[in-house]
Amino acid sequence: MDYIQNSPDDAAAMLKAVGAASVEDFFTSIPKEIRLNRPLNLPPGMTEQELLAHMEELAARNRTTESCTSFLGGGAYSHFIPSLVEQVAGRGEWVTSYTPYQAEASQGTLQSIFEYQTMICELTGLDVANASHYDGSTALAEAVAMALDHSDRNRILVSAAVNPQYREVLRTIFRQLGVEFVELATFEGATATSGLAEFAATAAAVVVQSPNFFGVVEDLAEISRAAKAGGARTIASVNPVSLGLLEPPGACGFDVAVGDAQPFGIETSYGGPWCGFIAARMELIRKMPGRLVGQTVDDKGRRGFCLTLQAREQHIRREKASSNICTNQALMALRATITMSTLGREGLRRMATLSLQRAHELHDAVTSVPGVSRPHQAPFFHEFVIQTPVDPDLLNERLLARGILGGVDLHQSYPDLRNGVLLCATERTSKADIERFRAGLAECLKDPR
Amino acid sequence: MDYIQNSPDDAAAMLKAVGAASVEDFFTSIPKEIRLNRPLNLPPGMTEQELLAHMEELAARNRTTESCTSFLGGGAYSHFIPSLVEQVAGRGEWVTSYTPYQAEASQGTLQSIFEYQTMICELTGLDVANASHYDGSTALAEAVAMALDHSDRNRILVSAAVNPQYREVLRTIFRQLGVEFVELATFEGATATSGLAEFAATAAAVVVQSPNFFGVVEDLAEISRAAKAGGARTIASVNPVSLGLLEPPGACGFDVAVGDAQPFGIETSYGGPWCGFIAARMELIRKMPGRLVGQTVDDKGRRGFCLTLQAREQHIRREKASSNICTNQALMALRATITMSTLGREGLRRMATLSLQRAHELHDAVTSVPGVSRPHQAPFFHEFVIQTPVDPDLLNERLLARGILGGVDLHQSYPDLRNGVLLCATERTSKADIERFRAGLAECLKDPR
Amino acid sequence: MIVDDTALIFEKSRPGRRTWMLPEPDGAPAEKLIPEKYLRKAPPRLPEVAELEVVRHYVRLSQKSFSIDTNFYPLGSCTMKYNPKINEKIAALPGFARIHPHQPASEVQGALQVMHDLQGYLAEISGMDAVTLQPAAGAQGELTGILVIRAFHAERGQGHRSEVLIPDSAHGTNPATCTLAGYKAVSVKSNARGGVDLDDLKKKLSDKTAALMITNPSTLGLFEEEIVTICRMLHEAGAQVYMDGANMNAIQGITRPGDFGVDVMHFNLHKTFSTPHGGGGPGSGPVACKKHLEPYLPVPRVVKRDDAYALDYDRPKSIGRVKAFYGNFGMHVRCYAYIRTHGPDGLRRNAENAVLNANYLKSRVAGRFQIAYDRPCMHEFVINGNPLRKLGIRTLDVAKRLLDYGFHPPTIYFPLIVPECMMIEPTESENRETLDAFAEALMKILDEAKANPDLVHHAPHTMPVGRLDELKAAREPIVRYKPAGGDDVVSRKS
Amino acid sequence: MIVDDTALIFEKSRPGRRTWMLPEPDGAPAEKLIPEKYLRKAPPRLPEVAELEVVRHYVRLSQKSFSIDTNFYPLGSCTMKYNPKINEKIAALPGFARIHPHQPASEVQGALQVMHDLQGYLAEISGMDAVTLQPAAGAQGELTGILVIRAFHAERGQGHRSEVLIPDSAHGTNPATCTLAGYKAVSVKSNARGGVDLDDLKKKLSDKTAALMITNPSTLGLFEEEIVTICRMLHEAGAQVYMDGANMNAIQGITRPGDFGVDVMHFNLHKTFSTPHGGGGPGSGPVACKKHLEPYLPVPRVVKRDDAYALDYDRPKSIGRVKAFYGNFGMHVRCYAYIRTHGPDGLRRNAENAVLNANYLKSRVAGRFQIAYDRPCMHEFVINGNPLRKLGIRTLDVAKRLLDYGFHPPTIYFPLIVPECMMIEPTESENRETLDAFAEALMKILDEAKANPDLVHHAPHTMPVGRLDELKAAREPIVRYKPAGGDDVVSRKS
Ligand SMILES: Cc1ncc(COP(=O)(O)O)c(C=O)c1O
Ligand SMILES: Cc1ncc(COP(=O)(O)O)c(C=O)c1O
Repeated sequence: MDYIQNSPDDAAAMLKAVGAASVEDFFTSIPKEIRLNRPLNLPPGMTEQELLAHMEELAARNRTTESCTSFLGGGAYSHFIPSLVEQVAGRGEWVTSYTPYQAEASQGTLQSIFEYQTMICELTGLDVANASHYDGSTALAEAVAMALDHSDRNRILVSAAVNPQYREVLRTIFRQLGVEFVELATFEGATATSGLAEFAATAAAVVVQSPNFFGVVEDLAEISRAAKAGGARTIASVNPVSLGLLEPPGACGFDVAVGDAQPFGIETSYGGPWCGFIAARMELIRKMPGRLVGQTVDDKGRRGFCLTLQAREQHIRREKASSNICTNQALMALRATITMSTLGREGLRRMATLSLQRAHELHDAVTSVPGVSRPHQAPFFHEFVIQTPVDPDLLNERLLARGILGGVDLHQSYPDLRNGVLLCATERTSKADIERFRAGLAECLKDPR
Repeated sequence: MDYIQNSPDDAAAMLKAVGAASVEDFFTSIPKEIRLNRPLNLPPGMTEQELLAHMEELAARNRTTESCTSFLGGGAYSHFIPSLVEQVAGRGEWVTSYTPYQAEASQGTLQSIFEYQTMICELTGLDVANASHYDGSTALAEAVAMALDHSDRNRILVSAAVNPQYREVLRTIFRQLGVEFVELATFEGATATSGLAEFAATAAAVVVQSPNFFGVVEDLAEISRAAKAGGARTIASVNPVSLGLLEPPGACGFDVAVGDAQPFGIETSYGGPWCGFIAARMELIRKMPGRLVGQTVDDKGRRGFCLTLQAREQHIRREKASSNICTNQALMALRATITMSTLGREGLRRMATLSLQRAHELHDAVTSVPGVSRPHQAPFFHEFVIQTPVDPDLLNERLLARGILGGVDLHQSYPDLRNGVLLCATERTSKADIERFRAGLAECLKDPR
Repeated sequence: MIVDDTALIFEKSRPGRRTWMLPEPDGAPAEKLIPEKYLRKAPPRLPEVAELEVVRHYVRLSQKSFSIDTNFYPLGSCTMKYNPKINEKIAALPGFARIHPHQPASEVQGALQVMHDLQGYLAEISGMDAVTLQPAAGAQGELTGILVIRAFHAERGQGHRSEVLIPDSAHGTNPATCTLAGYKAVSVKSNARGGVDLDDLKKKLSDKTAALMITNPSTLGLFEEEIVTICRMLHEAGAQVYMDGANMNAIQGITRPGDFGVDVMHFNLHKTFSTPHGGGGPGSGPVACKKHLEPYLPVPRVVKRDDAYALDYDRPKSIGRVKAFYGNFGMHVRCYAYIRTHGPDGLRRNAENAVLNANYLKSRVAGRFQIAYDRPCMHEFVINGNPLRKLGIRTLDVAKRLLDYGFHPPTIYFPLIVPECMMIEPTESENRETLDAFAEALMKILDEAKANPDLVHHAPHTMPVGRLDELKAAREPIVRYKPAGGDDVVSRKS
Repeated sequence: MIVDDTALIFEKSRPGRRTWMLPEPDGAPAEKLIPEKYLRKAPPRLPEVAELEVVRHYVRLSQKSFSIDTNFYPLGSCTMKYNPKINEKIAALPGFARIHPHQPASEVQGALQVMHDLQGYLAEISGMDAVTLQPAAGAQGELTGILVIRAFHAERGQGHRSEVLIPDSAHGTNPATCTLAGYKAVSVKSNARGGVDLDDLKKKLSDKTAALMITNPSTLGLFEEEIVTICRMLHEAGAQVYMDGANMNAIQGITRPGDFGVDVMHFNLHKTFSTPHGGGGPGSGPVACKKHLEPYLPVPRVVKRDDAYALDYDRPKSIGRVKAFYGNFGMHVRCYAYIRTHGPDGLRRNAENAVLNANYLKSRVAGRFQIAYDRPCMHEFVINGNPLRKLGIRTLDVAKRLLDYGFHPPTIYFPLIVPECMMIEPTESENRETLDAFAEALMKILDEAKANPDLVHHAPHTMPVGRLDELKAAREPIVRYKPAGGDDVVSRKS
């Protein structure tokens, strides 16, 4: 099967028009000896009816978070998605266009990105946001690159409570450039700030996450003060939903905020595609990676939008560019934009508050179960860590048998948190879910092996 | 909850602008004594999140035809729906517009209907088709009204093999007008044609269905000859998928063809909304009910489309109109149009042929089961009747226990066909489905009580 | 765009182009299964196009239509309100979309519950006792209701009643319905306030009267102040009162037809309850009636028995089916969802805000346009366009010029009793700025009519086509595409 | 339309307007759960609008963008082919969309199977031994591949290799990637035929060379005739060959990078395999490599063990993660579906028809435009726009004027080595009539340049806006909306 429009007759007529005997004539520049002289070894093609059946069968081999009660978070969040998002963002014009290089024919895309940039600025309390990045982890790496670019220091302080996967990405991306990452310890689940100022005096940037990987709300203002005292840039990785309630990094003095807009209308989709965001103070605008949309006027003085400051980007700067990003995650940014528009101020407040409340109710329910303990006492948003006497793998298996997807197993990333599990609740978590979990957990913990 | 845009502040400002103290001022024409002085007794409102959960719960209380193996037909058919249909026909411009009264601002809708009308003409072999009707049953009633309008006879001959529900609708709609319906008997499942010519000499129209309710292909050419000999109009209710293979009513000499385009991209949706169609010879164009789209030119001579011959319709003719239809089923016609465009000639041939083949394979499998007999020998399309020693209700219950939705129970409509069941197959029926049914049926028939 | 793409899908067809939806049939050839004489000689000339062509064709076409999603659409009497996207999603859930109408009731309890409960909600909203969801649209609801009245009279030996009275402001479906139901439609005059002229009513009312068919609020956007009296008069004459409920949006939660004397009525779910209009349909036209008419409602009825929902066919007095199966179920689902999300308060707010928006808009334009009936309106109001003639323009010109401003025009030339009528219904889901912009456009057009009449006469100027020649379309009807040079008569005379 | 609706969603915001998505929080107030000092002083100024406003705003905006669904979009190097609607439907199935990346492998076997099998298909198509799906786009694939090469050299004591050679026709991501990977990008000249200048290559090749990064077919739309020799030269010098696979659409099923000497490459699923471009993304940039490089691929790897699919983290030599989780999974699903529906024959036909369409279009315009390299092209060809200057116009003018004809312009001013370049890639999914119409528009613009140069200089004339002042945008950057009069600096300096 294929989606080729021309029929064999069309092709014949076109070949004739070109004066070619067959398509082979066009491939003469490919030496004979490297031609593939057999069909690719792939399964035979399928019609749409067959394909759909096959894919539905594969999809059915996955257990959806809807078909059970899930308390998974740890960087991917199941929030309510307004129905209009799919229908409006799914329109062909959005889905099948590319980067708005020809601004006059892409005002729709450009204006929507301009709105997205504004919303990210509003959430983070910063001045400029780019048009999107791959995801939160790579956005963080770009933020670090911005800081390094701005500094002659080569050390980055990273809180141990930053998402472990994000930290892995930093290591991968900066290892060969000789960047040194130093881990900041935590106390009661929050990044320890004592001595930070001195430490920061040798660092290009301080990187924290808030709410951090343990769900704990960091004292961004305090961290910022200390970092600034040491002359280091400050970078916060943030959960955008939490910014409906929490003081934004910009207001706390941070230079750069990054994160993933996935919670806004983007399916968890086994980890992607999502929507990394990067926002910064105005003075860093020329260090921003990726597309930026700016406002301008047309030849009649009417407002219009176009890609701007492209001199930052790889297609102009080439080897001097500080980022190599080209394709970003625009459609996901659109989903986030439409979701934020739909929620509006009141809706975001509700989403953030309900997530906060359910998580605390979950906390109270869970900690009432004998055997459950809490390693951290710092305030948290919608995630928190518990420890139990049972190995998380085993615990999750037992919960699964009860239709419950338990929390994220922390034993790999935080072996010190023995049998640590990260639990999450959102506005989609019901009180009944919480009770089901409490009861299930109690049963699962009866037998500690 | 509501979808009101204005805020209470907006409303206050507007009231002020109008000079009203409150909205009560606008309702003074409603006498106090008939005001409802309590809230409506309805369940309280729900936010979108709550509503979705509630509706998903209700939906889950229905067993879908996909979650089991279904052999149900009898006027509603589960065919393959190309994926693009939903996405393209679901666009807001199509969904949220109304009848294209202002042609210049509705060329999209109008052109799509013009294309639909053309496709219906192509399928039926007739000259003119309207923009859609409620469903197949009401389309048939309109066809009868057209024939009555054209004749001074008051009798309509209707084959006993016309969908029983359609015949019930005819009775409801014409009873008070003194129209007499006479049933034409069947032989081997096909409408008996002997003596039809004499009979037809007293009738305004002869109404048959092909493939008829037993799935049997009628000899339309022969019926047409006989009816014409008697001076009666001929009306055929047809399954549009079958017209990918079967000689169309127009080519067989029929005056009017009606049916339901539901098999083309329209979900069975518990019986509606679907898409009735009506096609006729050109001479009947001024008797056609409902909207008709015609081609014309604009003030610069460019082709354009508009509603036409509106003098036929109720909003102009009022009590002299022969139909009262206003709102039709345009969006469903659009789905059918896009589906027919997507299938194209080759796709329709495949759909029709596969349905035919699977039905005959099902026939062969089923009739191999001891106890199963066939009342009819005439050729059939994708449905056929079987009889078994078991009461259909009981049989279906047993089949259901095996995940099978058996056929349509005929005992109400055709008590003579003792324990008769109508089975259907389409291109969605797999060979495995057929074997599962055969095996299941054999088990269910073991115990004849 | 310079290259306007107006080709029909048929004109884009090329032999051999195709999509790949279904596998090649692998069973016995059709000739083996069906006698040759029944087989088609030539295939229907469906287009031969690839998938991208289909998508591009219909996506581009879609962009050529105004819609609520893209434009203010104050089409009077049609209640073009916001159609919630969630309802589209819900109706497409497999549990609602992929169920077969012949499935046993036990397997579709969710569907039956939706229908059953919706019947109850509509009964409560209308103050009636029983509801059928079967009619596919308002007009079919009308026929159903009038047939019910007919059956009622027939059973009570009142078969001689042969006339239905209809105010002259009524929608065309009302008189057309009466004829279909075998009744004579008798027109009743409106009075100067836009209400029913009681004297004329008295004159027309007789023992031949089967019913009054009244639209309330009326198509003039007015609530019938004498409705209680009118209903009493009809009942005293042994007749029934049918209400066309097209305009329920204005009064839901505020007053109930059942409480002011109506015996039977229809709803338009595609108006009051926002099921989308779909470019012309589908709609849904449930009928609600008082207890004495219930026995005559179409079968099957959706009932609840011992906690299970069922279809009841055992109604010997029923008029019978008006449609195959159970109505436009997909619309019932959307309506159910709409009512559930609103609750009693939301529905009432809808009425209040629809009426507020209409009165606000009316007051915005009242200075420059002649309001046909200058008193507080309900959900819509009508303009008498006669004075426009002095400016050398007509209502049609205003309508066409509005398109250039990005607004769908109001309903025009209806109701018939108001000359050059414009019937404007903003609905509750539009905001103040939109109403202001629309009012300004209307007034600007008056200025244009003076300053540059041609601009208005030849409008629209910014649509994909200019003003269309509707006369030509009717005089030389071309109602289907015929391939150039091709054999264009497919049907043959026998 | 006269009233052009260009307001931002923020400008449509009014205090108190809202939607009703979530219930009122009913638990403890936030102040009780979070210390006051952490709570926001003022809420983020998201818009306050009702649902219809959101829908209308974004639906209307959407209509202001060209797309494959609405327009021919021959953007060179981007492979703007038809994006099958079924793949959107499939990716949205709850079984693919509503799964959480922390779910245990046992609960997502279907997802892992899709990824595992897709890895295999891509390996077969490229002639490589191993594939990672983790990179989110082509550029990230490049970085991944170059880091893999770096790790390989490092392990073999070749850490001194510090340069990557890159032909001068390369995409900007190539040199940018090298810098990020800690390498020096060294440019290699192209020869007169558009291929790599072997003499220059020899000159630049040394024991400092870590790799050659070559795009084949190149951004000039040409297959590198000397690719076998080139790869041999690199290998003999101890270096690796990285291939930018952006242009795989031309050669899938025809020749395989692994068979002509490439060690590691990336795919752009959003090009060759039609995952939609989404207005700029998301994409997906899997990396395929030969056996000797496999140990260095990012973790986790998707593997199959005893009939079960699993994530393997135990790869001690791995460069580590390049992204959280496993890549843009939703794109993997679409790509998998695309490959499965095509099968081997379909993919090959794609290549053949993409190349046929490009050569046909090239021949249609060759008489009037200067084709930069006049030999059979692959999936795209480039025009040297220098001669346009004689007509007083530039490539930019042609591009803008094409918009008026309803065509998205080609890629312009890239590759850099062709002056005033236009890079035209029609893809296999466009038909002949479209190619003809596009060719005619191009030629007509040349005529217009003579007859009416202003028309071309000031194009476009039919878009929602006229030609935009991009200079102004860069000089006075306004990159976010600020409410008029409002407190426009949200962030405070500490
Ligand atoms: C007042 C009135 N009555 C009846 C109808 C007919 O309803 P439907 O179009 O649903 O058949 C309409 C429709 O426009 C109407 O406005
Ligand atoms: C030749 C070439 N290489 C690399 C890239 C970068 O790929 P991506 O945009 O997916 O990051 C592109 C994208 O346009 C390209 O055309």
